[in-house]
Amino acid sequence: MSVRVSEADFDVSAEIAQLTAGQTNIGAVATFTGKVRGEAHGRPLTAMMLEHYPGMTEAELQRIETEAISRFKLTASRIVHRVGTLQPGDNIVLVITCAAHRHDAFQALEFLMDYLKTEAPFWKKETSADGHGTWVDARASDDAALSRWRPKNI
Amino acid sequence: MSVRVSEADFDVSAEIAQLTAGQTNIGAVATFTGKVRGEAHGRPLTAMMLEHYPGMTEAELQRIETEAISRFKLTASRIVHRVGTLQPGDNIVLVITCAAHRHDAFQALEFLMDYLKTEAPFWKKETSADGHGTWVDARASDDAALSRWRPKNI
Amino acid sequence: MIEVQIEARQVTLRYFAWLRERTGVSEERFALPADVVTVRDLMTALQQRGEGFAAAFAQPDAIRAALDHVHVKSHTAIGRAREIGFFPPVTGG
Amino acid sequence: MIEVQIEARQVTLRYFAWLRERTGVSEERFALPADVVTVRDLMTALQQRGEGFAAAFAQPDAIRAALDHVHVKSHTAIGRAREIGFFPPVTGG
Repeated sequence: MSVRVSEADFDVSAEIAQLTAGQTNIGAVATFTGKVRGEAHGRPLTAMMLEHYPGMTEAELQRIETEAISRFKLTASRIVHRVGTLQPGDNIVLVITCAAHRHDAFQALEFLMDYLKTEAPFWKKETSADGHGTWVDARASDDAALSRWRPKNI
Repeated sequence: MSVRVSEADFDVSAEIAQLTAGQTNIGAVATFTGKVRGEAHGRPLTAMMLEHYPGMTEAELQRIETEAISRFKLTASRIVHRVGTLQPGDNIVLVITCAAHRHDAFQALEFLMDYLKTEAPFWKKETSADGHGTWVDARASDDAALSRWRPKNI
Repeated sequence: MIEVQIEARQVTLRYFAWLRERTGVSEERFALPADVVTVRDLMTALQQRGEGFAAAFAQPDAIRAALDHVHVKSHTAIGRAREIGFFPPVTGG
Repeated sequence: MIEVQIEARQVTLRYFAWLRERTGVSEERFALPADVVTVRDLMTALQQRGEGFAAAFAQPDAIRAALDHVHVKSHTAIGRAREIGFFPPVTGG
């Protein structure tokens, strides 16, 4: 179980290999890679800057990962999130979940992404072709996605 | 969009790179890797043999992938399934889904795995430490997983 | 002349996993008997082909079939299919 | 003596994304006014620190806060927290 904030890119195969090396109780490995798209709200995007809250970011990611481990039968997991200036096509985030069975791996993967999107302190600023920078607005759909993991209202 | 049946192993990063090269409309890449576990039903497992139905396998995988593309907003997808003799820890299957947004990638990934598990003509034979070979039984839980993608009974 | 052609129609049969092991056959050409209409009829006919086939087809409900690479139910008519595959429920992935 | 200590308590304030840009500050030491109890009280006090801070904190409902790296609601009492972070709703992942 580990989290990492980094300017450097990641390699999905290498990260999986680290998590699964020598393990023979892992039957399911699920990954999610988030990438910078080439347009935002119909405008071409030339760069994306990712800012975070050093100290709090690592604490939040650890907390989210610990919560996932308590809810799902995970053998291993990893969160890697990049910061700094990225280009369209670049990787932003990697989440990996390893479990004996696929259902736990899938559920934990979606849980981790839903929490990461709404609670980990990262902020994106998009630069369009004319050099104009815009802070990305939070999406209501991300808050909605999170609500499914919470106890139902009585 | 592609499917492949192969005795050779696969590399997750290389397969993702092929699917995403030059694309800037992909914001989400989800993968599932199925692996051979070191025990089955409480007994240590020394090898797993995977048999398939050449011709029908490729046709079924194509059909399943086409169905996923019709249901979800996918930019690209890939299914790779190994056959032959595998050891604990070896990769069995890889499914990759690429989409603009993560929800489509996750839904399509689970859909593809649920259909692959119940409709693609592969059969596993497990060899235990004493050399005894056992054909794996189909799991009722896999049939149950499939039912969620079907229209509800009226 | 037409009846003779129907009686003699040759199909390819393929067997997988424990069906292949029990029959001792992976693939064969087979002359469809005239009274065989459905996949289930064919399973019943194959049961009569000796010990291996009797063991393989002893529990027809545990067997799945495909006509020309498409999954079918056992009550499906074989029709003009050229290849019939028999196998246990699938266990890949 | 105790009252003097409360009035003078120094905390670290941190600002992110457009809050950092509008205030022109990423991190500072700040003496908590004695009448500031909750995070929202602090936002109101910070609004009075000139044009940049007024613009940054003009819509307090659009701002999130953390006490010592833990997300809190704006009605939360600051208590003994040593670091208060202000930022927009997060947009990572």
